[in-house]
Amino acid sequence: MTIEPVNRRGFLTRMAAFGLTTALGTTLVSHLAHAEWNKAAFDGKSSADAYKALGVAGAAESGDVQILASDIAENGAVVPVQAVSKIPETTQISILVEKNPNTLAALFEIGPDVVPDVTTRIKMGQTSNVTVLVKAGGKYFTATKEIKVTLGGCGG
Amino acid sequence: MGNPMKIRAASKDGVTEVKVLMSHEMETGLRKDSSGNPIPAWFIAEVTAKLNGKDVMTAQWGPSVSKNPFLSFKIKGGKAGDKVAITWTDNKGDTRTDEASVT
Amino acid sequence: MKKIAYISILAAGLGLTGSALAADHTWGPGADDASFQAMLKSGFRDAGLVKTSRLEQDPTQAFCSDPVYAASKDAAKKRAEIEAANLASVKWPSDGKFLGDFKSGEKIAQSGRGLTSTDKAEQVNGGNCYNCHQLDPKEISYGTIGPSLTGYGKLKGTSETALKETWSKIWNSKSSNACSNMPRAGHMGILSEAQIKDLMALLLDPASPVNK
Amino acid sequence: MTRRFAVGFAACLAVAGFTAGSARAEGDKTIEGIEAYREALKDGNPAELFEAQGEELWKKKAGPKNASLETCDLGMGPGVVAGTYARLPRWFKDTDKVQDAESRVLTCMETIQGIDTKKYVSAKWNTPEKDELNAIATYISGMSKGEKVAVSLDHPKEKQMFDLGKRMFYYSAGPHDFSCSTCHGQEGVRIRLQELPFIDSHKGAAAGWTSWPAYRVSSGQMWGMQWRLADCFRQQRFPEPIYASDVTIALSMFMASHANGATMNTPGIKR
Repeated sequence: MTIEPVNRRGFLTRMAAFGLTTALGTTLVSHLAHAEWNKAAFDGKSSADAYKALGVAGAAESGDVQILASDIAENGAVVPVQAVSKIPETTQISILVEKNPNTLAALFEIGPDVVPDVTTRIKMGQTSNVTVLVKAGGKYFTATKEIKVTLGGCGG
Repeated sequence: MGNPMKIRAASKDGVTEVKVLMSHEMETGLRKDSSGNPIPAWFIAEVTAKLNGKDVMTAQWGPSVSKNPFLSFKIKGGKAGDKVAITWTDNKGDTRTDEASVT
Repeated sequence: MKKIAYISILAAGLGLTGSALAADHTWGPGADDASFQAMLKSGFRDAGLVKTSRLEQDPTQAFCSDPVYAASKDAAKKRAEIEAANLASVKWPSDGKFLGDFKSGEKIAQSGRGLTSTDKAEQVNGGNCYNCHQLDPKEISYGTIGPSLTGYGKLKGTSETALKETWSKIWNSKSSNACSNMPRAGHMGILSEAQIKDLMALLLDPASPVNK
Repeated sequence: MTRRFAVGFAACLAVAGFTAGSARAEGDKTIEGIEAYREALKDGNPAELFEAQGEELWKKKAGPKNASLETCDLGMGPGVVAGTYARLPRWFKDTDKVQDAESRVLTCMETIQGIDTKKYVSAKWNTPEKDELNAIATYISGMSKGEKVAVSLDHPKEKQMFDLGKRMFYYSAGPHDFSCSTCHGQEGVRIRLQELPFIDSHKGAAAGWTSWPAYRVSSGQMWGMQWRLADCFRQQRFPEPIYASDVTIALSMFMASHANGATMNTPGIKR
């Protein structure tokens, strides 16, 4: 991966602020859709593995990254998670579950026409820290929250 | 081909909120069937969202996205009548596209 | 119509509550026993290890299936008889030791498995305890059909009376309360003697998390 | 008894370095967390996917007679789907039976489509046959969303079903002595963290009846009331209730008529 697309995206995001998105968006965002599924990242057994495969050199915790989820999940099969970035030039949002067999759950490439605020539902094998990893302006930022997974029903 | 998705796209205050339900098993590959044989992984790996034919967001998913996935995101702009199209492709190469009009 | 109203008022006067009262002819004299039996017979099928013979009731189950009568003043004597019969069925530990291993007891308390139509024969039965009781205070997922048992051992101690009372409650809950919601773990063969000892330890061992 | 246990509970936590007050706060936090979780789930109920499948099945020509189910009489006349689920179970003249939505669909499959429904009845849960029936029930129930439950007990067979259902509700048997009422016989209790509606009351019956069919997030499956009841019996350690048998209709009648006046919120979403 070269640095070039990042810079172009950053440029694009800044342009969007001036309302130029429509003019430039179509050609510039096209590489979004064709990023190859990152097998190494999804195979990663830890955050370190996933970060390495994603090319994350170091990620700083940031109050501008939010992970909105209930503290407790009644069932680990479906855990709603909303990931929000308030950081300008956000281009990517990932959701990682530390104690899952494969840490990376989902990765979103955020085009300039999209608000960096996505919600999905993930599986959690057990109580774990869940991290939202945001790429913005070529740098990485995180927010982490523990979500408790309880045993529901009759335990059978 | 899979079963149809349910897509809702509603525009409010200059932002179009899109909510998508997809019909998919999202099998992890870690489970075993009743005779103890592993059930192969089968999951949506890629998702693309388009507004009026233009890519606005793509996603890569692993098998730990829940069965019958739900996805919600917000598009800047968008007005009634605009077309939101969602395409998913799973790890077996199966793919499906559905479209909805912004309300 | 008038008669029903009268019965309702009378029942309310006796302090019975709940809509079980509206049970005109659901149970007892005038009840449509034939239709009910026919419905049971045609309504179920064998599934897995579970045969339709499980629908046959023992005297305790039959008595408790009419909640209006079972809770009535008239049935006080019958309740006492049922409790006595259940108490008489309690088997005490064969080696005289009441307490096993609380760690194993915690696992048994957590498990709600066993004896359903989807369970296999080799499935070790669980005690279902957390479904209805709080035990180890660190477990936040506990039910409330039964009382909290957190701190039970601190409260009860390990006198012979306490040991026997607790053992008989687990072995046969109906020995002290004819229509208790709690299963009769030993009497019905749900849990083994060794498993019950482990649950006893979970409740009474001072080192158990229940008593920490 | 209860008070003594409560004392034990507080003492225990004091030893562990908590106060009774913080223990209560801890418990409230758990319940709050669970409520937030359930709220988050409501925003996108995968049951909608099954409603769509059910509608397609309803309108698709099938069976030896190559007919769709669209002329099926669910109690409000042939072809009417909207509002019917809120009025079922009810007695039907043509079959002289009290039927719920699911058993009525079987009747229509037989009479309109010429399908032998035996394999649908005997099929296990989570098979294509049962998935079809669940999807159709989900569709029918969705067409009553927002309707008030209005189940009649006027016909003698309807009243009889209610009485039989009530008796079944309290019927204790099996190795665990369980009846429906063991778990659903009182107000305000739960199994693990799952609150249990008290079914022999309007409030509890309404909570149950108006939220099924429901999508189960634990399994990712769509369950109609028939499946819901069958799984209750499984956990009761009972044998398996036969699909659409009178046992299931009787319990549904007991629950649905108790729920009269409540608003249908189907299809639901559950743990």
